[in-house]
Amino acid sequence: MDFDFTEKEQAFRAEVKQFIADNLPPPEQRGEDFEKHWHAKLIEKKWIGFSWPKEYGGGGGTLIEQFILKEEMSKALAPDLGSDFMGLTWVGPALIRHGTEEQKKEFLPDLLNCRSSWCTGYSEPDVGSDLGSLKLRAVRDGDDYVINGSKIWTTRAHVARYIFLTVRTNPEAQSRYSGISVLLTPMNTPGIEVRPIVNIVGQHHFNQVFFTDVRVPVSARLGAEGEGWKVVMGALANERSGISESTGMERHLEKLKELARNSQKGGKPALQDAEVRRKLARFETQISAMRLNGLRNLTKQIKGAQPSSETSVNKLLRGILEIPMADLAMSLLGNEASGMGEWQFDALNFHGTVIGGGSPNIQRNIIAERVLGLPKD
Amino acid sequence: MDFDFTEKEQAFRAEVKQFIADNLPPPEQRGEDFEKHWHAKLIEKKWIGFSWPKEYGGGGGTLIEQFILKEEMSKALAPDLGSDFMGLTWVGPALIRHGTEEQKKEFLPDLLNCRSSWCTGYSEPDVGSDLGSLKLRAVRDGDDYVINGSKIWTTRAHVARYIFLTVRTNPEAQSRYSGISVLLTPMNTPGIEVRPIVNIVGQHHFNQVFFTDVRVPVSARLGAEGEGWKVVMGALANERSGISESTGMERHLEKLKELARNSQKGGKPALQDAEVRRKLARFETQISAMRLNGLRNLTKQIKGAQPSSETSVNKLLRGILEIPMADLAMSLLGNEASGMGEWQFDALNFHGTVIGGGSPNIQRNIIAERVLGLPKD
Amino acid sequence: MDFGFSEEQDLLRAQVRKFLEDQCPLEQVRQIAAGDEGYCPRLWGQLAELGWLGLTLPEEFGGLGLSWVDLVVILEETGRSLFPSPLLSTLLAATVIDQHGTAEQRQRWLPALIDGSSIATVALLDEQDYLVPQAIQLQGAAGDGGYRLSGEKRFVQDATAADLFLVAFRTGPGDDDLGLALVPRQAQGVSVADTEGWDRTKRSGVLTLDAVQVDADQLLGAAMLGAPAIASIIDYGALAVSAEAIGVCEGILNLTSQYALDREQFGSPIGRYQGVKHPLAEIYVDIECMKSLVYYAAWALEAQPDDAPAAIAKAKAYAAERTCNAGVAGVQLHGAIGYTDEYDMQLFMKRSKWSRATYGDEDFHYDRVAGYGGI
Amino acid sequence: MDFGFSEEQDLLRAQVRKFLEDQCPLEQVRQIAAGDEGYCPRLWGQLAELGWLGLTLPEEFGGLGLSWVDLVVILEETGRSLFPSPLLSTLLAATVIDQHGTAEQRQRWLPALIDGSSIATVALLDEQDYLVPQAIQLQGAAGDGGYRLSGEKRFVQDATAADLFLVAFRTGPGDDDLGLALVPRQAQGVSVADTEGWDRTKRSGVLTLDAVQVDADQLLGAAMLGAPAIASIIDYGALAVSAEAIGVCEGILNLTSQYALDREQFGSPIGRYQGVKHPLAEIYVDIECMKSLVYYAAWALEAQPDDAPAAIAKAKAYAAERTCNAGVAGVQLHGAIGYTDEYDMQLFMKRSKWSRATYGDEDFHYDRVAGYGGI
Repeated sequence: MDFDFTEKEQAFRAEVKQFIADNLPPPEQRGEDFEKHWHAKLIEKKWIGFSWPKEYGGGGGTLIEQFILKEEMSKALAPDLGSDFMGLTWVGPALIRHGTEEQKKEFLPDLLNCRSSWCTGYSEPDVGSDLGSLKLRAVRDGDDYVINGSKIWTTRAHVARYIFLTVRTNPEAQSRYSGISVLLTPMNTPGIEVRPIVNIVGQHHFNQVFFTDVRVPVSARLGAEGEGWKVVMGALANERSGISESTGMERHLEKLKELARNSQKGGKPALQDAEVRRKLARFETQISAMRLNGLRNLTKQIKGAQPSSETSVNKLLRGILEIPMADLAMSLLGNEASGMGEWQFDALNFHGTVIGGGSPNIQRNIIAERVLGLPKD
Repeated sequence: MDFDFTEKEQAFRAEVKQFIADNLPPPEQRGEDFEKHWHAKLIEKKWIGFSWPKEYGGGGGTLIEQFILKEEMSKALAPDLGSDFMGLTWVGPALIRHGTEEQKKEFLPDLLNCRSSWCTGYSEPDVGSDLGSLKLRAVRDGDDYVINGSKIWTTRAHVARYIFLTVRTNPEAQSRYSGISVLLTPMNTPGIEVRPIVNIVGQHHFNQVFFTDVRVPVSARLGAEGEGWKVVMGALANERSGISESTGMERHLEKLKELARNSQKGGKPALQDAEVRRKLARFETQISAMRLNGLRNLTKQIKGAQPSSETSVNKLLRGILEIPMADLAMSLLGNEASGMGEWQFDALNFHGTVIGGGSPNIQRNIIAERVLGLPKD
Repeated sequence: MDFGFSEEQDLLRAQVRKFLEDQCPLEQVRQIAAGDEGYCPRLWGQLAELGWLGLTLPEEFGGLGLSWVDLVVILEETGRSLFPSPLLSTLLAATVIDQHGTAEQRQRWLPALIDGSSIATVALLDEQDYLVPQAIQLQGAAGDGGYRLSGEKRFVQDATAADLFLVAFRTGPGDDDLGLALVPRQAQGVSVADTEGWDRTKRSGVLTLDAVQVDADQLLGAAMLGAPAIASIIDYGALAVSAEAIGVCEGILNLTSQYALDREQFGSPIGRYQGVKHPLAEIYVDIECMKSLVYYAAWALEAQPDDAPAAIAKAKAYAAERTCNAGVAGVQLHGAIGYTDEYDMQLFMKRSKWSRATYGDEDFHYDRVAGYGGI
Repeated sequence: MDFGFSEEQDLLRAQVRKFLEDQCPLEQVRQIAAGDEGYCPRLWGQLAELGWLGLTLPEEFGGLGLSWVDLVVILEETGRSLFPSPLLSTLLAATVIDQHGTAEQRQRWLPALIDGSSIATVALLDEQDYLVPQAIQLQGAAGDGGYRLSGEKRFVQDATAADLFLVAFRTGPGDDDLGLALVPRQAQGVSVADTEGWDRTKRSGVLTLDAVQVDADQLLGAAMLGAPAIASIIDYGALAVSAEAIGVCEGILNLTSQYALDREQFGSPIGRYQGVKHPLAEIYVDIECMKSLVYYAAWALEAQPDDAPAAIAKAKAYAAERTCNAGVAGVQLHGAIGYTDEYDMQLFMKRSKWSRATYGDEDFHYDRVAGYGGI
């Protein structure tokens, strides 16, 4: 057991810190063009797709270096590494594993150069986020698939150029998880219609996407027909430690402490209130545990273990933490809690992020069934 | 809406208070013979079975008067009203509703005069406390039933003279709840064997009771054959307001406040700790709600409504409250929490009382299914 | 001892519920919430005609002379339907005028508040967001036989709808130096701004006073009323919000139970899962407790005034904490659809957060309960 | 960066688990718990032979010279098996002697503690049950070239088993006036009484000192060590209890998951209900977090001493709160059988309460975390 970093890793951390010091203004000073310039510099450093193999234009970084990069960026309140989160997280790794040479050539450079814009089509109406139940039908017709049905909760479908689309190509397959395929589909294909869904805070991220006789060439299929489940599950193997769950929470806790320092409770400084203090201490402890959980998982991955349900632990912790953290903020705000500030926004918006990766109850089911071996309900 | 009591009720409360002042020494001064003398006086006042009809030897008190009596007794830390809690709570009301004249004559006077000693046989191994699943078989053979099987968690079976025994007389009945009968069975009947079960705090209250070819005459059956479900459910109609749940908790809270007043936390008086204060205030609020819930239910009963799942609310609240109350006590005790005092005893023992009336999860199921109409799992 | 509603009260409830279901279903609530005014003057007029604006006020001014228990019945229903209107603000202001006003002041304002031609609200808090009379800072400078008020009042409910403000101010540091001024919207130096909040069915704003002259006859009760009178306004407000919160929780429970019955997964309704069932059972238990605590507090307000502050603190503490919890659980149990604007759950969730904060959250009131309970 | 155990550590774990499963299954635990001694001298001798009593102590005294991370491996397993022995007390005392003792003191005591011939424990708290050095009250009066100690030490772990006590005392009001005396059981004026507790697999007692003479060579380190040294003992203790608590939770999870699979209701295992599944999933999550926090704290103790107190406070706060919760949930999920003496669940539940209280509960440690975290 050793939490120290190698000299090479320490040098890399220093490099990242220096880069940030040289290039990243504080959030309030970031102008309109900032992200464009910032991304150009990241592209130059090959820090977008940093852990992807060099042969595909990636940075060839190790998992630990990737962790260091993300940790420092998060601490500095930097924007995401790259402009196409969905594409970089899901599509790129899947392409590297399962793509044909043509597909790789077509899509990977754009991903790494911030010129792509992907959405992912998993959830469907009435079946929720369980991939095994997906119904969107793709019927082979000559060199095309013809797609009919609908996807829902499709984030950014209204601005994306492509959709990483999961379809059912064989409804008679033996298991619910076979018979699924992935099609890399341009959003401007005729027959695709997008209905916006506005969320609780008035933002338009989600959409429902309707497919009516949409024709996609067979060459757009990623991986073998009927092997879509494997393609999707493998896609995230690169980042399964759950570390990303904790870095965001660390930032969040710092803000919450700052709020507490500047708040009153019962006419006295809030930090004199034993309950407020212990709540903050409990959050800090839980978030420390999340960070360490992530590092333990990372170690397992480096040692070659296939990550399985580990991320569910940190996902569940985040789901359990976000609401009470926002809740403490609201209580520190007093009457202002009814206003429209950053914290009030979070207090509503967390409902979405909590659901995003599967609700806490879904994570509990995953742990109980896959780790503890309890029967399905 | 009116929380005031009538003059007659106020006079009755004064009478109870005076009686207590005259006859009830504080707990530490109660000698060995105390309960015997105390019960003799209660018998004289007809305060045992106080709300039972006068024609059966009861006190003929109203529900409100019964509430007043119980409330004052609880406040004064008096023992139970009567020596045979099970008999008075379950058996007496069921006898009054369903008993033959012979059965009433045989059993009611003893109940009211503290000469009885009943246990109740509901739970069985492997089927839990769901009466609909009971298996203990009673086969008609001439003028007898022949009983084979076993009951478990039978409180006081090792000292009781009779058991209020639920048996399955018709295994082919259409519904799981028909085909059940109640037999008033002497514990000294040949073929009954009692195995003690020691609980977590080393006490022997529970037993498993085995029945091997036990013969009980048909005349011992309470109510019609196959109508045992109705007999059992009706038995508690007299006391369904859930008030008894709250009076005990009120006493408990007073003790907890006293402990907090005399405790330190972090080197300072515990009552200066905002979290301790709010925890106590939350308990006080929840217990006030329990008391008022009980009074609302009582009002409904007085107005003639059949009580149904109302008690589940207070039962669930008690289940939710007892553990954190004991937990706060343990935290106030610091290192002493590992010792063997009254609070440490409670902290363990609550696990039993929580399970006693059906675990919190069972109460939640009852409310969700019977009140909210959600489907069974 | 009778802890139940009378037949008349049951009838009143049925009448209010029918009125709101017919006249202001949730589509209508959304429309009003999207508008500038924050309420519907037509419906407001109907409330007045039905007598509800004067429910608890004396008959001599056009009121019905009923009790706070009756008022609770109405508020449960306005909560349940998320009815957007300055009802709560006006009722509070009218109650305070009725209790503390001089004969002239009552005659001047109560009939107008009861017949709906005037809308009033209370302006308590200024700089410090701490809900005790002692935190009120706005100074009244004696002058011209009255006072001159300058400063800002925050968190004024229905500020933009009101044409009369009861403005709390002080003339010195003591508890006796607190008074309430009757300040009309059109008085010189008064300006009002809406504060945007997430729950647009409940409006709040900032009242700015720029050397506003308050004459002697505008001083409520013609005297500095002192801290206890101000504290009682907070109690009224806390009780009223708690009563509405019961309805809010009922709305959440109804919507979510129905969803749990309708929505199927693997061929059966999700309501069969204990992960869904148990939180719903807990919301039900909370509603029962909130009812008990609120009804008793409303009764105590008139019949056992000594016990009322503690009873109200308990009611609001419980309502604040558990209504907020019900809102969170309601959204979570709905999954993604609960997080959309188009589905109604979000309206209730936003209201649940408003209900928590307004007139004191659970920590504020539990601290009071601790004090009253000798803790 | 390597947050995992080495192969050697994995082997050590397997060895310890096998030893405890073979030599001290729960029936044996019950027997030892029912006895007067509170431990089994035969097994104690075996621990010594296996080298575990000297795991972290220097090789020159017969120890293995390993780290606290290795020790955590052993403690997880003794927790998992509820192994009753004075291991924790002796290890703590030996660690303190090794760190602060003079060459003579280390030579005098460490070999005996490592070969099992001697059992030691630390006696910190007296009147005030507040786990900070400043709360230590026992006065040492200077005399005869040493000190004379009189008073009572409470909550002394394994008091009746020990033949050597490290007694904390003070000679003045300052943080520097604190020292530790090496007091043998057989010294004049020493008496020991067992304190009965619910968890008889963990013993505690009262040590009474009646004018006990402590010579200069019995003063640990031949100096008043001061508050930081005492505070570090509390940290060692908190870390050791947290490490055992991981095992306790694992025991609870194993027992209860198995019950959930075995026990059927309406024809299927109760483990399919979310009401059972979800609390078990949460215990699993807690175990993962406890492992992360404890392993890191154990590593930091030697590699990042500045960070160790905060890391230990987090580990113990989490362990105290969530182990207790696991015990409660474990019993509840078992229903009535969990409440019986004959079923093993109660043993784990009682230990969970001990684990919470011993060396500081969650409130105590969260207060520390707040301080370290700039809160």
